[in-house]
Amino acid sequence: MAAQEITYRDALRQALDDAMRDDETVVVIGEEVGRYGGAYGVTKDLIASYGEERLIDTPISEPAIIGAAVGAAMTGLRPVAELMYVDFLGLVMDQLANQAAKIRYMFGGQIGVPMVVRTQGGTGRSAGAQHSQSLEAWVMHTPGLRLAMPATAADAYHLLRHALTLPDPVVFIEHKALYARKERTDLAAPVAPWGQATIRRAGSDVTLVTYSRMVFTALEAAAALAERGIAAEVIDLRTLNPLDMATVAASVRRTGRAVVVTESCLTGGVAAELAARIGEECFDYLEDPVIRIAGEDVPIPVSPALESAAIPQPPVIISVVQRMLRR
Amino acid sequence: MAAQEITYRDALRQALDDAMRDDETVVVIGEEVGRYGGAYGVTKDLIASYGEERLIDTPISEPAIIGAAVGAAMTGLRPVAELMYVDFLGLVMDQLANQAAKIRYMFGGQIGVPMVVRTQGGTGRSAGAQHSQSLEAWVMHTPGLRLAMPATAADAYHLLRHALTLPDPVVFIEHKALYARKERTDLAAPVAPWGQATIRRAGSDVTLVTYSRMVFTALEAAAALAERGIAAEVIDLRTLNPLDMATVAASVRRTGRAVVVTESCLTGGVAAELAARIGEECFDYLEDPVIRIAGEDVPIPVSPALESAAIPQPPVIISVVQRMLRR
Amino acid sequence: MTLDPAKPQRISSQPAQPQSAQSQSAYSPRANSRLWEFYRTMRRIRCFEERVGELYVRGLSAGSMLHLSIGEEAAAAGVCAAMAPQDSFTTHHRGHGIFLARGADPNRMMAEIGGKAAGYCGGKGGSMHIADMQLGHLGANAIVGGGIPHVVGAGLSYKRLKRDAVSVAFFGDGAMQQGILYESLNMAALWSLPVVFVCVNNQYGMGTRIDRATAETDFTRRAAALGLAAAEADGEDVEAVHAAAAALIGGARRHRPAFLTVSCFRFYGHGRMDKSPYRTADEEAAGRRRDPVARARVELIARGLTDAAQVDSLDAEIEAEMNAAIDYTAAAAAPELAAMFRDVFAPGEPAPEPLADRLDRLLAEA
Amino acid sequence: MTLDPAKPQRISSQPAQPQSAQSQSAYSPRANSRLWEFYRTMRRIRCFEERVGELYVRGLSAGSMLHLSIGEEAAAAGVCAAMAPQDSFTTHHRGHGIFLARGADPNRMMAEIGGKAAGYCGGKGGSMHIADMQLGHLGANAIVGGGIPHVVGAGLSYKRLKRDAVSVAFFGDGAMQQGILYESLNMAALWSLPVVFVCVNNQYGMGTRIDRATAETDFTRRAAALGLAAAEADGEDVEAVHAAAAALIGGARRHRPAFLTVSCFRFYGHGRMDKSPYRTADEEAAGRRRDPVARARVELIARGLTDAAQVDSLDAEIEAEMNAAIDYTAAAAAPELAAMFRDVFAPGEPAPEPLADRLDRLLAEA
Ligand SMILES: Cc1ncc(C[n+]2csc(CCOP(=O)(O)OP(=O)(O)O)c2C)c(N)n1
Ligand SMILES: Cc1ncc(C[n+]2csc(CCOP(=O)(O)OP(=O)(O)O)c2C)c(N)n1
Ligand SMILES: [Mg+2]
Ligand SMILES: [Mg+2]
Repeated sequence: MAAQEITYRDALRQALDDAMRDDETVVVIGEEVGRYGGAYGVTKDLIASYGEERLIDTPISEPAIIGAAVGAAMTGLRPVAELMYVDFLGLVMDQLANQAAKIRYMFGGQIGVPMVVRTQGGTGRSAGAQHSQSLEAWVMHTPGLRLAMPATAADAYHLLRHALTLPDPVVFIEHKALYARKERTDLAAPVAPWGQATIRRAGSDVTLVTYSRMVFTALEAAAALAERGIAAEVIDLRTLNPLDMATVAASVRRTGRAVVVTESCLTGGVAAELAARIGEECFDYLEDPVIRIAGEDVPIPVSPALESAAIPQPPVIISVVQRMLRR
Repeated sequence: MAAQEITYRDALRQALDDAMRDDETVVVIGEEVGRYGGAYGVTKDLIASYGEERLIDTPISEPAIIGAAVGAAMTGLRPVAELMYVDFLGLVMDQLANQAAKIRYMFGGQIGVPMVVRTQGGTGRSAGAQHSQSLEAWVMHTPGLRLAMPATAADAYHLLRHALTLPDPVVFIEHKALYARKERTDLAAPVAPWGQATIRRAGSDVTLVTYSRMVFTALEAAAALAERGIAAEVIDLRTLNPLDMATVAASVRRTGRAVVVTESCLTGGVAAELAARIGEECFDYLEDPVIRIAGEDVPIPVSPALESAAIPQPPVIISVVQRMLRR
Repeated sequence: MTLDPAKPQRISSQPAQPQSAQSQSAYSPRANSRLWEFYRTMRRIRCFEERVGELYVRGLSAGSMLHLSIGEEAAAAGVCAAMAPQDSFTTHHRGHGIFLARGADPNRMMAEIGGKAAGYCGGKGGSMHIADMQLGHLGANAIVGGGIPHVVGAGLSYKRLKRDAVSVAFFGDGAMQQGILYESLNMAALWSLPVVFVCVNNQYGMGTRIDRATAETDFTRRAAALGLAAAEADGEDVEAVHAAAAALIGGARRHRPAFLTVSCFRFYGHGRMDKSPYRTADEEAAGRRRDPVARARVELIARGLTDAAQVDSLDAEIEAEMNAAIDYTAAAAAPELAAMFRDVFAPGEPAPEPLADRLDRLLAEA
Repeated sequence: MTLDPAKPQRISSQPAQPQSAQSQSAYSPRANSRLWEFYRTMRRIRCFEERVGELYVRGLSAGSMLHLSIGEEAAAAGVCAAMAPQDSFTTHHRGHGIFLARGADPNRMMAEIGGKAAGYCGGKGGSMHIADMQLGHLGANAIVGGGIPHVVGAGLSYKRLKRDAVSVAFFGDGAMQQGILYESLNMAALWSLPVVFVCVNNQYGMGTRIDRATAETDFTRRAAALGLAAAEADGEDVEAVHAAAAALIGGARRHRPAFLTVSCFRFYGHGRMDKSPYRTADEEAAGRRRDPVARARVELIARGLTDAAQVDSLDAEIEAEMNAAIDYTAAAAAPELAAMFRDVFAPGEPAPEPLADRLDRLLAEA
């Protein structure tokens, strides 16, 4: 298969399509996943190929959707539960964190819960405080859950395909502002394996560590920095569990400087974990403190002007790096 | 009032009693808070003084309990909602994080939600994976929520009293293993103000930063270290929002070394935020990387032997500090 | 009208109670019917929502999450007319009409939908988070079912503080499948709270017709099984809705919690982008024939309460008012950037440190 | 017996269906009644739970969170006897009896309750998290209502994979007020799943009697209002429970989801520390008179199915078995420390790094 233009949305759809074709036990369950084709169109038309038995439209009952997926995963199916917005995690953390994540452990390894929760988060559509959050930190703090946050269409495809082979529950967080993003790629070409970070741009002056949509924000900043003669390395983590600290630490040891960029609000976010680990593992190599550039510690305001000001934009990254390097 | 022996449980009870006496709008709502007196006995006998109208026993409906408290707080009451175990946050994060925390902001400052969610967490009773967690990180990552985690009986009293005067929602996490802990104290004597950390033991070689039950674990380690000639300073944060970084940073700048100790599991926990901030704010003063000693990244096993091995104990702190200081 | 929880009532059409007219308009054709007032409320909602659609097309709305209540005007007008000034309410994400029926200022509503500083929430809430404490609006909600338990809390307050107020939760048929509804219904019944739950059953939750969301579409049985008074009203007939609401709200004021489901039809898509491909043109046409605004107009004239010219004149007045709201919104200023850091906590309380300040601090030190 | 969701049935006592006896004991007094088998199951549960109490007193239990099902034996025995080997189930925190009725090994159960490596979950689960995939036990749960939706998922699997199995959720009356129950009931009805919901109504959720948790204590109406077959059975009468369960599980196997509530009484406190000060001695005495084990014994003898000596002999045999379980537990080894890091993820998958390893790594580098 040759390279072709494909959107993040279509790559996800392709992954579901291929997985459902290859594995009869894969079912998709969630609100509007069937006839409607998904609130963001990811499951569009799949119902035509796989029917209502495998694209299961549900009532608006998030806790029971995740709970049903848990039960289905324990009894022979491999459910992909779609949570329409990551903001609805607040409704399902019990089923996710107390049930799905702990069942293998509590039951002494008797059984696993091979399910994927697909959801999407982030800002970009003025969707307001209850539909724009980045809540991956809650998931990352739950032992027993895997966590993937793809930035590119190729990763969207491959990480989802891999997630659908894993023996344990995976939370798969897409970004609403990426669905329409196009990329020229050959989905048949391999990407880095699950659990391994990718260096999206090489550089020797500073390491920008990020994931999901902020990869592109960081790349934009890196391009601007390059014009000013500063070589920033951009690392896309791709999965937060497993977390590939080896790649990050190797880079920071080379560059001596690290900036962590996340869209989620600062305090208690994933940026803290990354900064803490870099601090622990690269202490003797750091020229400057690890700087976190994250969302403001506020709910996301609906006003478009405030919304985009609430999350990191390229200029702040550029400015931080310039100030760190004193040029 | 002279100093007297008082348990953490009774100090909390006294705070509720005094607040209810002083403020007619304070009501306690939750499972078994009335006739039963609270699953851990904190509200024992209060119903005799304040009646069923103010000690409101509820059905087992956590989401609606927190949701009702939100509505009550918006209309003139000051509810104290008891969530029997912090593990049940998974059921109520929507009402807590999407509603209580965001209402003032989303509504442009028109109204606040002056409520307190009292709950308890932690290990120590072999209560198993779904009744032993430390989930403060989820709360800390939610803009709009205050977060208190008292270690001592005196703080239990004063922080709860203060929480019951605040205009915004407070999550107040007690520790199940502390309820029976006795302390000689005069509840009328002032403690440090809300939002300010307290140095529980002064020392110049290393700063141990912690809160809740781990304060005592750290103090035990500090005492043992003292016998070995090492002076560890122990900081009890008391509240995580507000977070008193000034006290922490001042200490770490003096000692040059920081160890963060939390019972909650490592990855994505509060220890990461503290380590990241110390790294940012004390970079030039640090002799060693900030080391996090936290719970294992596993669900809490029920076996008593495994349970206590899953969370930090004094020996690991002692060993880390000794290795840091190379003595 | 007595309501027995064990026997849910269906109220399809009842004559309106003679009451003093409360029309705020210059036109008051008959003093002994509220239909004119109801019509005016409904027409204003219809017109406002059409203008919201225009706002979106003109790129003046904050985002695309706009849920119009066209077709549901009778639920809003009928229930709100039965509420007292001291009562409060919460709404779902499709709550513009309800708030207008309660007396909202269209300018400030439209400005909020446009994310402007002059909006009800200073532009930080938007369409799905409009609220106004003055009018007892405890808040719209973007979480299906999210606002339902808040009225239980309000009911607790009113009961304990001995206030003569009722709190009303509005939500859609989709929320009938959210667990928190049952918990809330149960608490209200258990504690005999002054609370009414109103389901605006527009037959659809996004692309899912109710019969694909539940096997049992008679919602009154669920509420009755939990011990509430329960009734269903025909959302094409604003007087029927009002009569049912008045009875239930009256009961709730005497601490008899209640549930009302209003059957209507969502005329357009779920949101502005949704062209409803999941339903047939026939179904849509039939649904749109259940038009409470058109029916009220016909009734008004048929009963001789007014004539076509007067109605047209009122319509034109409303049209002008709503057009002005668009202009108001277009001209209004965006919130200043500093507003972002306000209202996370109360004024005077420790506030979050802005990223820029923090970076300045850290990089100055470094 | 046909069950109409619109008319919930009360089944107080029905003659047991003649069936081939399946007693695993040496004693089979009558081949045409299952009462002897039911008695044996119930007696084993009663005795096991008494021994669990002893385990606690002797300091051999892992923690104090032990919820005994004494008084509820008929629900466990009656329902489990109506399940087929390929069926599955989840239980609440008071699930020892149910699992024993399903055929659990008392040694491995007791060892799990003691947090020992020989327990069903290697000592990592404990009393509230016993599970066994071999016997279709999808897990006990410490979250009230937490295991209920899992049977919906199991039902989905069975339907899709065309397996002839039913999944049964057991939970308490307290869970009747948890929202997730309604969501689960609705899904089961909507999708016609092979699922049965069994409420073990022991009248109390901790210190709260059901009439203080809900205004409407006839739970069958709730399930019926969502479209399920619904029945109530008398938990003093194991044959009545079995008859109702057999009918409902049979229906579920033909994709008619169902709800059964079994009325019984929690003889002792909520947990081992609870002395039930919130209820009177009279109420407790009356409740304990509703003893399904005692009643079955009387019935067995009265009907001439056996005699007192045979029953006593069976009791003694059971007593010895359960005493042995304590000895087994006392002698069993605690899990090795390394077990802590296993089973967070599947074998061979990246596992969490133990704190000690991480510290060694970091401090070696520093
Ligand atoms: C908890 C939650 N789940 C899902 C959604 C996405 N969503 C928004 S509106 C809607 C449909 C709601 O249907 P209904 O309650 O009938 O209200 P309507 O839109 O018809 O007015 C859905 C699924 C949401 N906002 N919140
Ligand atoms: C979600 C949740 N809320 C509260 C508790 C605490 N709790 C444990 S058992 C129980 C009572 C449950 O009553 P019921 O469902 O009737 O079961 P029973 O104990 O009577 O068997 C409560 C409140 C819990 N474990 N989980
Ligand atoms: Mg609807
Ligand atoms: Mg009970």
